[in-house]
Amino acid sequence: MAVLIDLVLLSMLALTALRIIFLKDLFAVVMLFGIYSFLSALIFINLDAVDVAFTEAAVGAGISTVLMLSTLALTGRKEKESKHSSILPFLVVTVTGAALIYGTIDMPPFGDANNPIHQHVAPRYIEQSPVEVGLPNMVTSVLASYRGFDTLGETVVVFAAMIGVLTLLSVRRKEDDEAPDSGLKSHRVLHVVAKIIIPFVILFALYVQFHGDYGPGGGFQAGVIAAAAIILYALVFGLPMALRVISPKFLQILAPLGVLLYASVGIYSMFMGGNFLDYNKLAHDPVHGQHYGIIIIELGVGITVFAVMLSIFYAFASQAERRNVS
Amino acid sequence: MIGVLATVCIAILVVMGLALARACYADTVYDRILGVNMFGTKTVLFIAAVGFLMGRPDFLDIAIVYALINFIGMIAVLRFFEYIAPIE
Amino acid sequence: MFFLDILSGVLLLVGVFFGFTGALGLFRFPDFFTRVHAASVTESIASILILTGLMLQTQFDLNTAKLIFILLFLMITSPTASHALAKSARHGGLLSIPESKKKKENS
Amino acid sequence: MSFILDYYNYWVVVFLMMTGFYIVISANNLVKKIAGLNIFQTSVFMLYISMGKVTGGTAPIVVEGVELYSNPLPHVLILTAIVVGVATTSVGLALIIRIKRAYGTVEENEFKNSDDAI
Repeated sequence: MAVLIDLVLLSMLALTALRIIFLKDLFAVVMLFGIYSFLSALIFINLDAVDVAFTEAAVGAGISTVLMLSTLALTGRKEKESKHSSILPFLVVTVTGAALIYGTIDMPPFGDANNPIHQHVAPRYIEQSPVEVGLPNMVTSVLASYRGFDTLGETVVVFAAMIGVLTLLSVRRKEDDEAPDSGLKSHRVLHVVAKIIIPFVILFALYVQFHGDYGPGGGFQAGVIAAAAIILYALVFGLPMALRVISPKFLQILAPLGVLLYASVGIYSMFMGGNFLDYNKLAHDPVHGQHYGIIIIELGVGITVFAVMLSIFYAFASQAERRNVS
Repeated sequence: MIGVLATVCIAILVVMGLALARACYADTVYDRILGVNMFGTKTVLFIAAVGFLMGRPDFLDIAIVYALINFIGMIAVLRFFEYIAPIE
Repeated sequence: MFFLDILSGVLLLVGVFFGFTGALGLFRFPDFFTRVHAASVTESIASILILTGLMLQTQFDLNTAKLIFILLFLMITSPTASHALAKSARHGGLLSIPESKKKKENS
Repeated sequence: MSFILDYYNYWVVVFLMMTGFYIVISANNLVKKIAGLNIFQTSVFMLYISMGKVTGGTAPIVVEGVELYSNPLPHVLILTAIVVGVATTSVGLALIIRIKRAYGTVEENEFKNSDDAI
């Protein structure tokens, strides 16, 4: 049954990707790309990667689509006909694909429990992490504890991306506030519904943040969902309203704060006589120490991701609105 | 009961396929958005059903995220569609 | 328990049937507004039936609560989305079939 | 038959990867290139996750009475990669907006021409 579902989903995915090649309407490309992300998240669920599916659904389908749409609002909707022939790219792709398929034949069979990948560190994680770290969700244990240093690096990369976007695009300035803002003003029903569901979305983000130790979820996903709530607010009520609720200045303070919170746990554990990010030293009982460490660094990740995603959205959306005004 | 659940999952997959076909080959933009929206809703139902089929129904959180992102994506499409000049 | 299983099976199958008719409606109906109608109405009833059917399969614990939450969420957002879409289409100048006929006659 | 079942997942991943690759090298429009890049990226994610799957296993969240779990390590790598991926995508899109402002177009051959004119 799992194989059948897998096959159907994979073929839908292949068809969507093929259709994207031939569409000239970029608006349709972005929408099919959203479907593509949804489908790949479904495949991740089917391959037991629930945490990954969670992230892909929230980030890939949600934030990417919104960002691409706001870029399209500035760059136009139609792709121009290419004058180049498509034979050379097709040849390159076919040759590369054939080489890669030839390479897969040497790979160990799909899903075999004796594959080399399952022999090295994975058994340690699977058998020992519930004892050593004391959390049922192994992905969270590995992410936050065993590979905590790596995750710190990823958080810094996300933070760096925010700096990159903000140097390229400026967020709407105060004097532009007078500009008429259309928003979705005529949609009265939408206003009421958005007001009802936004608090629940934020509540759900908090649930994902703090329940991530026991089920799918964690800082990355929670940050994105909380940002999505504010993005929904900005979409329905217009960007100036959202800027009044959470100002870009505040976000620019919040983003480094999360990274610093993460790093300070590492520094603190060094003061307590352990290595960098050695949570065992945070409390008398090592397992309790692990719990404290993971909760704090997940909070740091959540804060950073929330701030970064939201400021990136602000930067893009204010570009789109400014162009609309002029 | 597994049989019924399997039937339900496959039927929802078929519906998703139809919605995907609508989204891929649509006459107007609005038809496309309609197809995408229907695809998203059916995905939520599919995740819920497949969790019970696989015997681990504790992943319903993902279905909630899907429902949420589907709605936000829809609003974003409508919002930015105002800015994008339609091609005719 | 046996009775609940049968009830849940019936609910699931009927729900899927409605979902399927809605998907067919996407192709069979003549213009956009009728298609929105087909999609949104069947979507609501299919979600209600399928999610209720799944609720009867749970042990009435946290999963049931999550299913209720999903159901409430879909009941609020999916008609809203359809409404907003139809309204946007209206603003965008899309005409229903009788209207476009009338316009042709006038011109 | 078992040969196909053992490898079909990887083959579809390669197909998707090549689709993304084709869009990146053949598309003229930069936004479409970014979409192609994202398709490529997602197919790499799928390759990692496919390798972590164990047949008959279940999601790596401990429940009573289950012994066989899928490998959690690829999940961790890909989870962070997705978030970083969207962050880099946003930088790319921001660059595209600046290119549009500087050259007035996002079609590759058009701004190449205007570059040559200078």
